[in-house]
Amino acid sequence: MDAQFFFEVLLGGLLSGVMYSLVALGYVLIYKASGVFNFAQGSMVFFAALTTVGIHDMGVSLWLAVPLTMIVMIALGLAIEKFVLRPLVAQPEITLFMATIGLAFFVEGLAQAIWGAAVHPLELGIEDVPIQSVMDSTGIAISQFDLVAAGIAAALVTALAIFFSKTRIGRALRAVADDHQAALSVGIPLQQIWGIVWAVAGFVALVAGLLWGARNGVEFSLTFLALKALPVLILGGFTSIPGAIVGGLIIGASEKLAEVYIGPHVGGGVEGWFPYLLALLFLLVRPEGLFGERIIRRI
Amino acid sequence: MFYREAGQFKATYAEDNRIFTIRQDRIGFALILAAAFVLLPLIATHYIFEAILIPFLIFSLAAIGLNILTGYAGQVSLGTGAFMAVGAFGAYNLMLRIDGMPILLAFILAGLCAAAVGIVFGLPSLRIRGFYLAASTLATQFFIIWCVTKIPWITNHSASGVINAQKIEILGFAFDTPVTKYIFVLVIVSVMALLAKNLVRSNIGRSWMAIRDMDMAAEVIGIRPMYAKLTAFAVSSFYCGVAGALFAFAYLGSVEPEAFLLDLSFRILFMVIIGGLGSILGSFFGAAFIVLLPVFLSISVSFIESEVGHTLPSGIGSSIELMVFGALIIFFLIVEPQGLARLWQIGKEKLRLWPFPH
Amino acid sequence: MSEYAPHDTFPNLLLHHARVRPRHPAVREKDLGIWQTWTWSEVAEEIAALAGGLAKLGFKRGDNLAIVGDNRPRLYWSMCAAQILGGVPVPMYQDAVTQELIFVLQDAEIKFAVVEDQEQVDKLIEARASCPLLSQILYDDPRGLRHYDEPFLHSIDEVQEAGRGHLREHPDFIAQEIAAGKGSDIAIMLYTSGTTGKPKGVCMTHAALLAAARGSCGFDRLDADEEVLSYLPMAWVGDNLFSYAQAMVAGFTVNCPESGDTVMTDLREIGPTFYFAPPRIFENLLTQVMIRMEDASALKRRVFSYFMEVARRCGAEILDGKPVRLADRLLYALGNFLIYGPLRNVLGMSRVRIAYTAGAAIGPDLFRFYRSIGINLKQLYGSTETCAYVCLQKDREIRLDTVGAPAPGVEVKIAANGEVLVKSAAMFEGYYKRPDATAETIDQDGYFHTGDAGYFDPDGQLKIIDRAKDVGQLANGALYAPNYIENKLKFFQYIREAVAFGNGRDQVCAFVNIDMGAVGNWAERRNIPYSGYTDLAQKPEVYELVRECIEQANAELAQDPMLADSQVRRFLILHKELDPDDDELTRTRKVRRGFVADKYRVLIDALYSERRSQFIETQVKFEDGRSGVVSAELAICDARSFAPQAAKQAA
Amino acid sequence: MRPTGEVILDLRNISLAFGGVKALTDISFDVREHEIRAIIGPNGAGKSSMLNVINGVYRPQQGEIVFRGEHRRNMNTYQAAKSGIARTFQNIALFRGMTVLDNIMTGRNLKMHCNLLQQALYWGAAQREELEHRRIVEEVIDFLEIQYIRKTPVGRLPYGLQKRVELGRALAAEPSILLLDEPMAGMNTEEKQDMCRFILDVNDEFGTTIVLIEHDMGVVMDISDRVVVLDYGRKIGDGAPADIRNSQDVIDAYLGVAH
Repeated sequence: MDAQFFFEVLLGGLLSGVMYSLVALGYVLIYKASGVFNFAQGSMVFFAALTTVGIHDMGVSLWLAVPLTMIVMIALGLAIEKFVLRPLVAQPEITLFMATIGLAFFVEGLAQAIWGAAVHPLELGIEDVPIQSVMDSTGIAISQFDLVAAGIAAALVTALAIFFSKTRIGRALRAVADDHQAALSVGIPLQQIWGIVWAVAGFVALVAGLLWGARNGVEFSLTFLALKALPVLILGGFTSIPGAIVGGLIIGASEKLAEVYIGPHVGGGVEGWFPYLLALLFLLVRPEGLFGERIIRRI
Repeated sequence: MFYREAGQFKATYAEDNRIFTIRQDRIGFALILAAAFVLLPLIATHYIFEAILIPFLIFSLAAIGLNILTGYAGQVSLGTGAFMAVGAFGAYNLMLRIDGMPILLAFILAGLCAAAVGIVFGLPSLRIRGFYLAASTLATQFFIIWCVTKIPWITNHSASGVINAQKIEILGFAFDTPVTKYIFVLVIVSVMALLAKNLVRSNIGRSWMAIRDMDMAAEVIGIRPMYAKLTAFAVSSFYCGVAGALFAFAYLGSVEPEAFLLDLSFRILFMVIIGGLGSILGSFFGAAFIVLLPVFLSISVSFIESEVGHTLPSGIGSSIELMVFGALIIFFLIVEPQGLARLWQIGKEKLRLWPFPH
Repeated sequence: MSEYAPHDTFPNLLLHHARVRPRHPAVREKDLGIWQTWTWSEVAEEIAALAGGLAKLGFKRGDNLAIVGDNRPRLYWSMCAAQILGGVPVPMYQDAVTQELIFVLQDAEIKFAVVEDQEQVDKLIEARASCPLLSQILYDDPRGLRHYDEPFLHSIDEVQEAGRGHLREHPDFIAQEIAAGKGSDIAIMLYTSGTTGKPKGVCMTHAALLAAARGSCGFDRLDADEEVLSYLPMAWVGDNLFSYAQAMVAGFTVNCPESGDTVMTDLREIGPTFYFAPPRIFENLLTQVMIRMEDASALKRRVFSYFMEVARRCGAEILDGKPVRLADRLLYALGNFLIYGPLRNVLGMSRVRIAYTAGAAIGPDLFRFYRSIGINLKQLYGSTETCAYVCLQKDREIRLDTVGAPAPGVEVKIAANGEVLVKSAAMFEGYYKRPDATAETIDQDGYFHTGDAGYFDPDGQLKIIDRAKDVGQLANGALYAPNYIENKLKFFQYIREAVAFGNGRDQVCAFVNIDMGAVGNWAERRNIPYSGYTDLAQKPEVYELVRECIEQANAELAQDPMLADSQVRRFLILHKELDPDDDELTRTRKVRRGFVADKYRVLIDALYSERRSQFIETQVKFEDGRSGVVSAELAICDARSFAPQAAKQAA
Repeated sequence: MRPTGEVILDLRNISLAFGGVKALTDISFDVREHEIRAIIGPNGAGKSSMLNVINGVYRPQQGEIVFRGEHRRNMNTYQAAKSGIARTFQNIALFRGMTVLDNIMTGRNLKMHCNLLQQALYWGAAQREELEHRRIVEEVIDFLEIQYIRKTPVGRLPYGLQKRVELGRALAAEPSILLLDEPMAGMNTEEKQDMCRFILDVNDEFGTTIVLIEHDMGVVMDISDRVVVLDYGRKIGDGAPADIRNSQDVIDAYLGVAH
């Protein structure tokens, strides 16, 4: 196991970690703005990817399919907010959590009902081929696709970070996240804000769907992405964007390393539960994650 | 309307403490038992036993288990499938490796194994709550299923991971026909449901509910959170374990680890939500609902197809089922967070107040 | 078991039941969440201990024992304990103020008193100033009495413990005392509510009470398995007959409710088989039913009114066993399953075999309503002096406007002035220390003058129309029976109380008290805003509503030739509810006609003048003892009257 | 009033802080057996924090607690409950998913000893135990005059009744010390009189020592034996109600003299 192979696995893990953090980002957005842990984010990614492919297959060019899907995703986001969240506004967190599980099933069913259940290849025009120049100099095979994906993810994250901290809507979002009633009392239009938040989450899902779909095909397993994002959120904390990024990277890297180094001794498949074990150990030490606020319970 | 409560006064605390304090309820329950033990075995067809009644009873048992943990003790868990797997493979190995092992003892021991696993994986609940706990139970789910698939000893070195559950035999009498299997499952589920009902209405049940409602106040009046939470995990896992064993022995016959994946945990969680959190009766309602829904859907889909003339695309059935499942979960959480059990209770209250308005 | 033990005194009957049915429940009381039960053998032991304790405290034969409080097992037991020692229990109204208690305590020379709780103890301590004889007070509920260290105050538990010690020393003490008692001893003394002057103590012997109880038990075939809820004041003769005397004769179970305000839920829990209540309670129940049904869903209301119509058509007839069309009988059976059965169940009367109403006249509609939904309600006429009943209605021969034929062993005749005279074995011995009053009411050949006016109708059933002394004549000589008119008005759910005037005048006028509950609900349904009783009473719409009721009553009066002239011509609605605390009603809510006439003289004059309204201001005593003033401008309104038809066949 | 015994709870130099916020600084006072000890002070003076220190919910940074002769750095909630300390909370901490009867029955849990299997079988030992404790709870219900809401879910009750049920749950544990955190807050005069009567009856009939946080000076003056006054986390007064009433510091604290 020479160093070069280690680096290659590490880099591969980090890059796939980027994909995880992209999905985790969708969760953080919804949780930050509405206090709802949206379990259905995974199936929204699947729905976005499937819709894009579906429209693309109907002969529409990719550049047109993406905006169209964007509109569909925004509509979906608004509908979810109106029919699911608004009636459940006063319910405890756990009820909302279970509602999003139901939502996940519904969106999956919807996606399959419209576009059928077959696996669809998605071609983004970016080859999944190691970059020649890097290969020659360091001998490490980094696929061009991963690099581009990481670039897009980084761009998206910085855009969101700016959006959250600097713009007026961003500040309103953070206010709503802290306390719905207080935000309402100062006149922040709660329903409108939630609409925006779900639309943005839809956009993030779309990007994640495209990238993820392009890499290993748009098919049902995408919905399990949500399960991959959970340990990321636990590590990074539910309410911080940087946390989602760092968490994603750690999980991505550790998962690949565990698979490569520990996997063979115990018959492989470690990838399934190792991230959880890592997150669990971390949780017992610091229950609110890397960047989350410390929870003080007053009686 | 049917209730004649006048004259049913309670002269001792024992009378006031019964599960059914009103005679009409007792009569109703007796009728249900008679129907289950006598009427159904006579008139139900093999299909109804195999496809509806037996799975309904087994899922009810698992739902009772999860209801004790999530409904009564307030600890969200997505690991039900894993605990059922422990029960199923535990019973299989016990029967396989210890000859002459009575089937019932095997089930109990398998249940205890599941309980032990439940306690171990319940330890995080002492420090974390809500989503975080749900996430840790997800870890349980993946980890245990991974163990079962990867450790050959558990599946007796079967290449495909599939095991064939032994025949159910007690004192020489084989339970192999649908009717006898149904009776076997019915007896086990009824007894365990009664034990669960006794648990939730005595001190331990109140301790669970106290921890669920306000754990700080519970701690202050002397309820030890660790004891309460771990007993909840233990009892819940015991019930899921036995349900898993029944799942393998009395329902599927041959079973593989893939039967106990996360999807099963979700199905049982749906049963508990739709049926009614914090209600033993709700668990039965939820199980019946989730078992009967696909049957009902397939009938209505085929009915629509016969009406419309041409058949819908093949995969449509399962995706419609998914959509209906998801929509129903959301519907119930909005309309009646306490599920079918609450609707049943309101209906009963209306009948007791008849003809006055509720 | 229709024949009953022939013993001559209540203590003997107590020993009889303790011997014959030792484990049969005799008394139950709802306490600490369940019905605590005492069997006949346990009750006998408790009573013996109490008797021993009382004797130890110096209670001698012939002493009177005052009993004040709600229906509590231990208060019933102290009655029997006193009777064992040859004493006379004197139950009093628990909601009487101290002044009213003092009169009875002095009149009956009370030395011993058994009371329920701190509230009654305080009243008696206050009364002791003017009742030097009162030397021992026993209390049942110790709550709040821990710091009372008065020497004369004892808890019943202590007295019973002392009694058990006494009995250990004198094992045959109880047997001797009971043997000393005989049928002719006075068993109980009840003070009449005194509509006419000061209350008088009615003395009843064991023999009289037992004769009455055996008569009524036999008449209705009551046996040891009956369940009775005793919630009416112990000082009322009805409670003593139904809950004490009949229980001693038949050996059935008496159930005491948890407290005054849980009577309705306790009624439903016990589901008595034998039930008795004054008409006021049946009225309130019916009003409650109607109000709650108005809130029900449209469908339920339609089903309810449809089957109520069926019941009105044939319910009473089916209950009386009269022939009814098969279609109706089937419909009624369906109605029984859908509406009447559940309704009886919700009212707690599913198991009622026999229900009596007594103490005042009951409206025909009210009477018919209960019979039509399958409750075997019967009317009872009697008074304290005749040990509660004179006439009884036989099953299947129930007429709505009569009180039934004279009971077995009771002779009834009508005096010249229409007054009803009664003679029976169950009659009272006389008024305590009031031979003059006794002579006034029992004439030489032993007939008791009831003070009520009435007449026998063709098939021998007695019809009571009014108090004898109130019966008067209009200016044109026609019969004027105020109570009869007032009862007709009170049978409407919206009118709670009515006072008629017309003796010696040319036309009849009336005061009306509206029923806050029913009229309030009626007003809310038509969203008529009102701030309180006085404001609601003066609303023109409410006057309109009362006028319609009065005109309907006038129409019925017009059909009875003897009473056609006394239709109500003018009326006003009083600005306050007539209240016993203001002395306008007796404890059992009967109008004190004389008092009301003086107090509201100005209103009566206004009625008989041409005035359209009249200002009035009256002193009012509020619940917490403070007194204030209520005043209003009362409108006066005319009511249509009808030409007297020929003697139309009564409905 | 029952004569007060010797000191059973002695709090010495207790200091408590959350991060930078100093809740209590160097507070010492004692509580005698059978006494009604009132703790008063303006809002935010640290009264509730003091109560939470006594029954182990908060762990003070400095100071010592001497309870029945045992010297401890801090109490833990389970030990406190086991050794007879029961309490009510400022904003009601009832179990909303249960009826009044079940809520009060939870107060009996330390006295119920059947194991899991016995409770599952329920027949025999567990049932006997359940009925025996039900009877004791019924006496508490009778004492607090809440028989008519025995089977109502707690969530549906008005504020005043919920306070009474919470007192019932504490009494069901038959405590030797009862900590009451503003039992009469938000009550009308009639409800206040009832609550005072209950507190006095408990103290008088069962000899329970009562530590009472209360704002209503009338109540404090009427029913308490001794009063501790806290202000900004410091003790500024300790003694009989009469001398507390006219001590200048207390008046300043309440009337808000600048610090």
